[in-house]
This record gives sequence, C-alpha cells and structure tokens, in this order.
Amino acid sequence: MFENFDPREGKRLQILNEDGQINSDLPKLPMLTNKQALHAFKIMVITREADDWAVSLNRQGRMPTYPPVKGQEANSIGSLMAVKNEDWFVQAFRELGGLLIRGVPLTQHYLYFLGNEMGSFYEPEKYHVLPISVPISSQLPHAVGLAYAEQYKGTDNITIVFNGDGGTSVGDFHESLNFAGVWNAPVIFYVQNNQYAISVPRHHQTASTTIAEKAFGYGFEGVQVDGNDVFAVYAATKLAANHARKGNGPTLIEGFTYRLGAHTTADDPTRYREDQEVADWIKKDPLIRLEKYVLNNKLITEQQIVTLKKEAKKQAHAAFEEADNFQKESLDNTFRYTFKNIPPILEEQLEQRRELEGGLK
Amino acid sequence: MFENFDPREGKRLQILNEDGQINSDLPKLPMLTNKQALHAFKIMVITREADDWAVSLNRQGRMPTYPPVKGQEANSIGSLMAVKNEDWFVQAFRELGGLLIRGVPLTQHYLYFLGNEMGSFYEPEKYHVLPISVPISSQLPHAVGLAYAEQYKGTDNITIVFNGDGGTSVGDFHESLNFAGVWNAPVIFYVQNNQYAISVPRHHQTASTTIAEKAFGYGFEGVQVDGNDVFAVYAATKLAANHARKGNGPTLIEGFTYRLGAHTTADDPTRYREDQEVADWIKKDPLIRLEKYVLNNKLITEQQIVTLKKEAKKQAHAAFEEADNFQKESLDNTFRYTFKNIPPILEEQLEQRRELEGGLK
Amino acid sequence: MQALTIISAVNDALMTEMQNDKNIVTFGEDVGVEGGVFRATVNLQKKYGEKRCFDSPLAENAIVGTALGMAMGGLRPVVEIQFSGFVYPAFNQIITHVSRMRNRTRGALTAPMVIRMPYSGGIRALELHSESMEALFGHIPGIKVVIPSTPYDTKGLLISAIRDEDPVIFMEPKRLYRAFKQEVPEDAYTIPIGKAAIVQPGTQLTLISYGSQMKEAKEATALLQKEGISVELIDLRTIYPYDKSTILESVKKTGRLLVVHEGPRSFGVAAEIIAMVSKDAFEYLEAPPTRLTGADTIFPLPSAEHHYMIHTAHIVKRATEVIRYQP
Amino acid sequence: MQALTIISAVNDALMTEMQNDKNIVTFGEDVGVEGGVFRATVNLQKKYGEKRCFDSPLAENAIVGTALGMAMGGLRPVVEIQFSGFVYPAFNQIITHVSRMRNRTRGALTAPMVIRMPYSGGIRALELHSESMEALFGHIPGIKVVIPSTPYDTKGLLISAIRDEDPVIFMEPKRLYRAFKQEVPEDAYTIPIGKAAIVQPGTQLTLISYGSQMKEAKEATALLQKEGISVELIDLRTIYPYDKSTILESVKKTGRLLVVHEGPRSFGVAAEIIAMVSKDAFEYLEAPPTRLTGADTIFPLPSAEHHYMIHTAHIVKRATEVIRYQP
Ligand SMILES: Cc1ncc(C[n+]2csc(CCOP(=O)(O)OP(=O)(O)O)c2C)c(N)n1
Ligand SMILES: Cc1ncc(C[n+]2csc(CCOP(=O)(O)OP(=O)(O)O)c2C)c(N)n1
Ligand SMILES: [Mg+2]
Ligand SMILES: [Mg+2]
Repeated sequence: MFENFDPREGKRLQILNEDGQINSDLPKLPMLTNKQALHAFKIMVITREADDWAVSLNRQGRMPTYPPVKGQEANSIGSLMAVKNEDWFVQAFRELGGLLIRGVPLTQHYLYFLGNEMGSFYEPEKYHVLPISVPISSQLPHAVGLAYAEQYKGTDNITIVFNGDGGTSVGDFHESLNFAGVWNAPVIFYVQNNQYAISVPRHHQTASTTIAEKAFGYGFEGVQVDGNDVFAVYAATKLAANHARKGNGPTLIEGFTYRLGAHTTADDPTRYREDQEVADWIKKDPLIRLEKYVLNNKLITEQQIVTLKKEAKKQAHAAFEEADNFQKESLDNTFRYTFKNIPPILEEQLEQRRELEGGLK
Repeated sequence: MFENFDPREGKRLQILNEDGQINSDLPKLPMLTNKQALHAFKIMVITREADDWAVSLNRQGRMPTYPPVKGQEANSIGSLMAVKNEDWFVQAFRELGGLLIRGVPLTQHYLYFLGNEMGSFYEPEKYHVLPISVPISSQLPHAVGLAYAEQYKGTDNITIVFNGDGGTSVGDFHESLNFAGVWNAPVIFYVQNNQYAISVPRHHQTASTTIAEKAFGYGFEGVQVDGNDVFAVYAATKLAANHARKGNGPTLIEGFTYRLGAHTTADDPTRYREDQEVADWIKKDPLIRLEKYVLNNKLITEQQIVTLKKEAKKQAHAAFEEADNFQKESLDNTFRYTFKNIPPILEEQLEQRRELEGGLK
Repeated sequence: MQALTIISAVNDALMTEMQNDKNIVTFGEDVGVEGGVFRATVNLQKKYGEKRCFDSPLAENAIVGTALGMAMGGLRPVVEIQFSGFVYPAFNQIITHVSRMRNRTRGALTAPMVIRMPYSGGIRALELHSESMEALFGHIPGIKVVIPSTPYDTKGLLISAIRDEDPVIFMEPKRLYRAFKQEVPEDAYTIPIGKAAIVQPGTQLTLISYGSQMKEAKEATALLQKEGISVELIDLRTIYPYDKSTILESVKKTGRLLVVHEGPRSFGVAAEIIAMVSKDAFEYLEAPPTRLTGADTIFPLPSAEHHYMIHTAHIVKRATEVIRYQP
Repeated sequence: MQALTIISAVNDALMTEMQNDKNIVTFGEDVGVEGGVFRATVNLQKKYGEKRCFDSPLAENAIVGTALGMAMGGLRPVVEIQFSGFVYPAFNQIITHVSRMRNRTRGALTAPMVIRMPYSGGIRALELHSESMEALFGHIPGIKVVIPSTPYDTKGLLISAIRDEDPVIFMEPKRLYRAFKQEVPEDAYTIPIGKAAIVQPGTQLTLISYGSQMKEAKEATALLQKEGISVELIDLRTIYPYDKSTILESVKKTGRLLVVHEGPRSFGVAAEIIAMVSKDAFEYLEAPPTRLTGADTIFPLPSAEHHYMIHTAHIVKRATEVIRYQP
C-alpha cells in the first residue's frame, strides 16, 4: 500500500511541510478534513500546554519524574485520529496527545505521573487503552495478543501500539513483529523515532538506514512518515488501519520526529546533544506548522488561538489540581489488587502492616 | 559482496547441483580445491556414520536423547572449512561435521550426548569452540561478545555462530544481529534453515520469504545458499569471513537445507511431515552429490569409498566405546565447578550429600 | 471414571474445559499438529480447530506476552512452555506485566491465564530439561504457583487454574507424567488452589513435599510406618499462596518438620516453609526443622544426575534423624 | 583519603580498576557520553576511550549475553543494568549461561563479569524503579550476589567483584546513593565477598539487614541502645554465598533474631537466613526468629510507597517484641 514511499528507497511520507503548506505532487492519500485538522490543532495545543505545565510542576517539586512529549505530539494525535474508538490503543509513554484524542481526561494522565495507580485505570469498555508500559517495548506482545483476540472474536477492531527508536532494539520488538506477521494480526506498530533513547543517538541503536525497513524482514510493509506532520501520520495510519481491518495484516510505521525537551525531568539533554540540532528541529515543530495551516486555511483566527491557548492552560491547571487532590491510595488498596481475592497469607501480612502503621500514628 | 545473490530477488547461491555438477555461469567465487573437496567428503562420511550410529545406539538404549544431523552436514562442514582455527566457532547443536573439521575428537561429541559434562570441555587454546547451547539462539549474543573481544584485543579472528530456522524467532536473534550491526562486529550468523523447528514448519515461524533477507534490517548483507551444497556454503562463508576480517562487519548466511532424520531420537516426524517431502529431499542429500563430485573428478575410487565408509563406521564405534567408558563425573565434580573456589555454604552441602550417599552404599 | 496418568489428566482437563468455555485457547511450541512434545495437547487442534489450539513461533517471551494480550482482550489462554528450563526468556513478561496487570490498573485489566510447564529431573534429559526452580515464581508477587503430584489433582487443579481470575504458573512433574494411573472423573471438577493435601495423617513427624518428589516422600512414609514411625505427609500442591494453616496445624501436632524438594536449597521453598513455621509454631518445635533438598549446584547432566536426586532412602534417613532428635 | 558517596564510590572503583586492568570494559544503556543516569560511569569514556566504556543498544538480554561472550573471550566486562527492574529480560542469559558456563565446560570457559544495577525503593520513582528482588538471584546456582551499604564497602566489594573469577550480581542501594559520605582510600582495596560485617556488636538481639535497609537498621540499633537494649547489627553484604558462620555465632550469643529487608517476604532472603538458623542454632533460639520485610505485593507507585517501606520505628517495634518475648 506504500509503493510510492518505500523506505528502502530513501522515501519518507510528508504531506504538510515545515511552512504549513500541503506538498503537491502526492498520490491520492487519506486526508484530514478541515474539521479534523482543526480538532488535531486544538488537541495539540492542549497537549503542549499540559506537557509544559507538568514540566514546570516538576521544577516546583509538585510532580515526580515526568517524560515530556513536546515536539512529538503529531505522532499520536494523527494516528489516533485515524482509528476508531473500539480499536485498542497500546501506549508506550509519550502519547499524551493520542490519549486526549481518545477522550481520556487529562487528569488521569497527571494522576499517573503523580504516582497514583488510579492513573492506569482506563475504563475498559470506554477507552480501549492499555496503561503506560515502563519496561521498554514489553507492551508490543500485548498488542499482538489483543489483535489476535479481536480477530478470534470476529470483530473488525484493530490494535495500534507505540514504542520508541530505542525500543526497536529490544527482543520484544522482533518477536512481536514476527508473531504478528505469522498470525497476520490486525495491528499497527508505530515507532516514534525521536532520534534518541535517553542519551543514546539513533545510530548507536541500529545500523539500518531506517526503522521502517525492518518490517520487510517480517513479511509486511513499513513506511517512514514525517512524524511532525499530522497529515502524513494520519494518512499512513489510515491506510494501515484499513489494510489490517480488511484482514491483510500488520504494518510498521516509523514516525520521524524529535523530542524537543528532556528525556524526563531528571535528564539534562545538553550533556549529549548540540544546541544547533535542537534549534533545527524547533523549526520543524509540529505545532508551528499546523498552526500555520489552520491559519492559512482560515479555520481559526489569531485571536481565537490566543484564547484557545489560554483556555488550554487553564484546563491543564485545573486537571492537575484535580489529580493532586485525588484520593491517595490506601494501605488496603496496595494489597487488595494483588489478586482478585486476597489469600490468607497476604491478609495476614496486611494485618501486620496495619498494626505497624497504627502503632506509629 | 553478494550483489548477484540478493535473497530479496529470490536468488539462492548454489554451486554444486543435485547431480554433482558444478553450475556454469556463476561469477567468480571462492572454490574448494580438489584436496579440500576430498577432505569435506571424508568428514561428511564420518559425520554420517557417527550420526547414524548414535541413532541406533539410542534404539539400543545405550544413548540418551540425540539430535541427528543427517542431511545438514554440508552446512557446518563447508563453513568451518572457510574459517581458520583461531576463529571462534559457536555451536547450536547440529554441527557435528563442523566439529570434526575443527579437529574435535568424535568421542567428545558422544560424551556430551551420553550426559557427561566433560563433553563440553573443549580445550580453549586448541579448538576455540563454544559448547552446545540448549536454549535456542541464546548463544548468539556470546558470539557477538566474542567478536567484540577479538576486535578489542586487535586480533583478526572472527566468530561464526549457528542457529536454526526456529531460532530466528527468538529475541536473542534480533538483539544479536542488531548489536553486531551497530558494533560492526566480525561475526557470521549461520542459520541452518532445515524447514522445521521440531514439528513447526518454517512458514509458521516467520512470514518473511527468506531468512537471509532479515539481515538488511540490521544494516548488513544476508545471503541464502543451498545448504546441501558444500561448495556454496564454503564460498559464502569465505566471502563473509574476509569481509568481517577486513573490518566490514557481520553477515547473515541462510543455509537452505533439510533434516532428513527426526528432530531428536524422541521425535516421530511422520506425525508432522509427508513422506513425499522427505523423499524429495533425499534426492538433494549433500553426501550423495558430493560423492558424485569426488567420483566424477576422480578424487577417489568407488572401492576407496567402500573402505572409507567401513573405516568411518569403525571409528564411530571406537569413539563411542571410548566415550562410554569415560570416567563418570563424581559427586565432588557436580559441586566443584559451580564456582572457582567452593564457598563454605556449598562445601557443607557437599559434605551432607557425601554423608547421604555414603549412608546408602 | 477413567484411569489416567498425569499427562493424560492434563490433556483431559484441557479437553473438558475447552468444551465448557470457548474463550479458552492454547498455544505454544509444537502444541498444535504435534500435540506437544509430551502429548499434553494431543487431539485438541483436531477437536477445537486451529484458532483454539496452535503452534506459535519459537519465542517463550512472546508466547507469554501475547497470551497476556489475549487475556486482556477477553480470552483465557493456556500456554505451554515446552520445558520449565525455557521459561526464563518470559520472565520479564511474567514479572513486569502478567503478575501486575490487575494491580497496575486497579482491576480494569486482568490476566486470567495459565502458563503450563513440565519441570523436575531424573529422566536422563539434556541440560535445562531437569530443573526445579519453582521458588523463583513463589517470590514474584501477583502470581499463583501450582504443582500437582497425582492425576486426580492434576485435572482438578488445572481446571481451577484455568477458571482462576488471576495468572497461574502450573508446573507439571514430568518425572511422574506416566509413572502411574489413577481414577479420574470424566466431568469437570476443581480442587482449590491454596489448599495442601494431607496425604497420610500421622503424629510423629510432619513431612512436607510436593510434585515430583511426592513419589519418594510417599515411599519413605510407608517405609517409616513399617518401622512403627507415624509420619504426617503433606502434599503442598500450591507453592503460592501456600497453605499456612494446614502446615501449622500439623507441626503443632507433631512438633517435628522435614521439608523435601528437588530444587536448590538456598532461597528455596523449604526455606520459606521453615521460616514461617519457626516463627508461628516456635513453641511447638521439638527438633530442628530440617530441609532435604537439591544442592545449590547446576543440575548435572544424565550420567551424574543420581548425585543430585533425592532418593527415598535419603528421606528415610533424614526423617529418622529428625524423629530421634533429643535436645 | 577522599569523602565519597556510594555512587561516587562505584565510579571510583571503576576508575581505579580500569586503570589496573586493561581488559575491563564497561557498557550498558547511557553509560558512555552520559556517564550513566546516576552518573556511576561518569568520565570513564573520557578517560579510557570508547572501546572501554560505551553505550549499547537498548536490550538488557544482549547486554548480559554479549558481556558473557566478552568474558569468555578474555575481557572483564562490568555491565550496567539501568534499574534492577529492567534486568528480567536478561534472566535467561543469567540462569542458562552466565551462572553455568564454568560448570558446563568443567572450567574450560568462565564468566568473570559483573552485572551492576541500582535497586531499592523509597525514592518516589516510576513503576519498576523501586523493587528489591535480590532473592531471585540468590536462588540461582552459580552466581554471587553482593549488596553494599556504605561507600567504603562499595568500593572494596566492587573491586572484589571485578577481580572475582565468577560472575557477580552487584546490587546498589539507590536510595543511599547520595545519602551520606564516608572516607574512602584512593587506591584499590578489596573486601571479601561472602563475609558479613558486624556493624555493631551486641548481646540481646541479632539484627540482620543489608543494602538500602541498613540506614533504618542502624537508626533502630541506636534508638534501642538508648533504651538500654544491646543489639548486634549485622550487614549481610553478600546474599550468596552468605556468611553462615558470622550469623550463627551471633545468634548463638544473643538467642534472638530479627531479619529486615525491603524485598517481598515469601521466599525472600529472610526466609533463608531464618531457615538456616532454625536448624543450625535450634537450641540457642530463645524467641521466634522474626522477619520484617516488604509485603508480597507489587511495590506501590510513589503516592503510596510509604505503605510499603520499612521505617526505623517499625524495626524498633519488632525488635522490642523479639527481645521481650517470653516462652
Ligand atoms: C527494559 C527497559 N530498559 C531500560 C529502561 C530505562 N529507559 C526508560 S526510557 C529509555 C529510553 C527509551 O528510548 P526510546 O525507545 O527511543 O523512547 P523515547 O524515550 O525516546 O521516547 C530507557 C533506556 C526501561 N524503561 N526499560
Ligand atoms: C528457548 C528454548 N525453547 C524451546 C526449546 C526446545 N527445543 C529444542 S530444539 C527446538 C526447535 C529448534 O528449531 P530450529 O531452531 O529450527 O533448530 P533445529 O532443531 O531445526 O535444528 C525446540 C523448540 C529450547 N531448546 N530452547
Ligand atoms: Mg527515542
Ligand atoms: Mg529447524
């Protein structure tokens, strides 16, 4: 389906260029409508504000370690817009935009990074989202299993799963793509290649020219898209989703992107990358170019954008306060969810712990 | 280096065809001399006899589970002839022919399958062989590490490591090829694709058309060779070895072959494969075609072959008797090699065990 | 009723439950056409089709990881690890996901799945085909670990494991796979996870074992009985969450404890049982609680495995010492 | 002499030994340019070059597996696992190869290598950044498991680990990485693996702990001392092979034992120590040997981690109970 964009020929799919213009000379591709483009923009604005706010909260000591999404938003926003609500969304950990597209409250995301397990409670019937997976790439097999289950149940739901460029080195990446190929599973592997795994640059991660080309070794297609172009991300995902839904199996999408911020708030990226590199990528910021697009196409006015950003900031602040005031997990809850029913041996430990904590209060 | 044999174009390297004829129209490739071809033949004969003997010993109850090599001999024989003695040879478990090329006594192979740890004692300075690795593909990272060590020490030694088609599904396969690519490590990955992993056919193992093409996803070349053609195996390995030795990094070689016997003596292959398939592959037997070659080229006479086979059988029988009479591992030895020096806690356990065993004698 | 071996009881449990619940799928290496290298899944593919019983590529990590995905997607996977010595590639999935999904998501997603694997030694097998490393699983919060020792228990415990809403590691004593037959009901039945069995009541010594080692434990119990020594033999059956109350009740009665298992001694199952008893039945202990276990060594290749295995006579010897102990 | 934290003692040990032995290489995720996310390997690449200190791709399994290859090839790799919660992908390499190569080959090939990793909780970290699963390693025959608790011990033990001819799992108490400084010699020195330290001699209770939990154990010892209770505090330092004789000598003197650690209780380190003591010092025990450990639960996310952690007051409470115990 991506004949015109074979990564082995050095091709990368870009629709919206850095100037906010739609590239001409492209074959026919699924396109975001104006309404969708505006929605993508709005979600990207709130994602950016929420992300920045988390980083500054961390500096204020009100938020533990947080991994910023800045610069990568188009990847999960564009791709989540290209699938339906019943399709499983398996997160890595930099998909805040996608979560908001899916309708997950921002509060929940904050709650998770505030260190509350309820941040991973995604109402299953409602969101079809898997929680953040901390061990890199270990979520990939889950996606393949979910895809199998949907196929088994005879639904037309597909699964989209994310990981990073670093994550392509992990055995799970290989095994998952391989299983998916053999099972012809309806799954999209979306790699956010943001050029670094913490401090380790992409070329220390793998010697292949692109990540997308790895797909061919598993018997299916891979495509590299400009991950800062929400149109390209949308188009590729839409094609891959249709492909999977029709029973034609998996696809690998490499979103070529950049993490503008630190790996996490505990990281100092100046140790391992050049200012110039960051400056070059800032020009490619997905938000800037989408803003140009919605303005050029008169989907919104400058003034409305100012308001939108102000609103977004407010929303982020409110969501954080809500999360911060959320009920803390109790001692009982730290035991109760180990199993469906607490076995006697654990009940006894809980009792002992209650006694210890009581004894100290 | 394998431009003319790109597996992605459906090409497979064959030099000696099933009729024992050298294919014409081939580009210039490293060729076995007559002397080498005869040596390969002799080793293949003894490998076949030794292997058959192990299988019948198992039926007689004198040999525990044994995995036959029959039909695959050319892979390890041809490739081990293409490297030098100081190059590391990392086994999977069907490389008896290669071991004999390396000069390892047949006795040692039998000893291993008789269940004696001394069967894995390969004098390090002499053989540069790693012991059989039971967990599929877990030996691959060791090969990459060895290759790194040789590079680090500044030698020109390379490493050749084997695994099976089933083994390509394991995460270690991916991680090892990936590390090797990034480190530009002097290593050859040799996959014996014998079409099955126990009962699981190759197409249930991976959806890629060939195994060889997987190499390109790691930034280096892969080639598929007729694994029943000792000339093709030799040529590909020789090219890959030179490539690695010159500092140009790894290569993946897929030997397209077939296991004529059972997976192990505990296996009944009629459960999962057709007689016709086996019959077709018997015609491609690497020994038959090499025998035709050495006869056609008058490197040996029919009579000499009869003698050779008789001698080989004798050798096998003698080697087995030697292995069977080898000193059994003592109680002390089952403890002594856990660490360089036995710690007190283990010394005490040994003492207790001595007492228990003594108490029963 | 039918007389079944342990291995056929595994197959029977799967046959029975797959009939009852169409969300059960079973897969792993060679489980489809081949029916498993030990024949545990034989005829399942024929009966239930390729979507419910099938071969996977060779990758234990992905077998467990995809099974978890299926479980979260509403299926009930029962996967086979060909030998317990090959489960280690799946450790990451087990520890970081399978055992935690319920807790991580506060119950939104769960992992009702079974990971079956043959374990235990003494069958003259290749390296890594003989180990007994159940204690590793016992230490992982969030999973249950079950080990049957009879055909009857095998069927009942496996069905319980499949019906359990939490992940269960189900370790099968391969040395006993075909060692003996026992009457096993044709219908489905369950044996509760977390309950030990008092195989033989007794008064002078509590002898605890499980799985493959139960054969020798039973023999030793019988031999000791002949010598007039009354042993209470307990089959642990569940390694986690283990049955504290049955153990404590027994030790409080006998005052003496011997725990026997194949796996390595240090940080093994016996350590846990003895630590628990030493605390909770401290005043009842009349002799040092004793372990008879495998050594902290690599399980030997076949020609020396007799140096590792625990024989009936060893149990008799240690039991006698514990019983004869006088402060 | 220099005053160092534990994390700088790690760095110092590497600096010192890499100078002494050019076969030492160190690698892992972010250990090169970045110098490790905790800065354990900072300046090593600058000083010793990219061939001796470098980043690897993100794959713990291959990090350990290639390190083993290097070790067999004559190098002395010291690899870093970024957090102990990410070591599980490497379990297969550790159990099926690293721990066995010497035994498998009857000494022809060996695995002199160190696998370093920060462990322990209480630092408000993300999931899987807080666990203490050392008991898993303790149960694997063929590896040594070392956990220091002070800067001085860190340098001495790490150098011992590097010089050891066998593989060592070196777990670093990350909660204490920067907690305090101690005088540490600039030259190389070793502290023997397998020897516990008597941190404070005492007569009424043997209190055993190690690693991250030593801080609270020391505080509790001091508090109890103020109340006139004499505690013998032992820092285990080596989990395997652990120091039986120091433990037994102490318990035989005090008659009372409390073992404290962060990791889960069941099948944990305390179980082993108590099982051993219950057998080998049975007649000396005047009170039930007691465990104070983490629970058999998933380590909570930051906002509830205080429900998991063991505080000084908890130790004081349990210690007092053990001391007050009357049969
Ligand atoms: C198995 C595992 N190893 C190490 C880590 C620590 N770690 C967290 S993020 C990260 C880098 C991930 O890089 P990449 O996959 O490119 O994702 P990115 O952070 O760039 O989005 C590492 C090494 C981890 N979480 N899991
Ligand atoms: C990790 C692991 N899983 C399972 C096994 C059991 N097993 C032994 S050989 C084998 C099949 C291997 O197939 P392949 O790699 O194609 O090699 P072949 O036997 O065909 O030479 C399996 C599944 C094993 N040894 N290791
Ligand atoms: Mg990245
Ligand atoms: Mg094969």
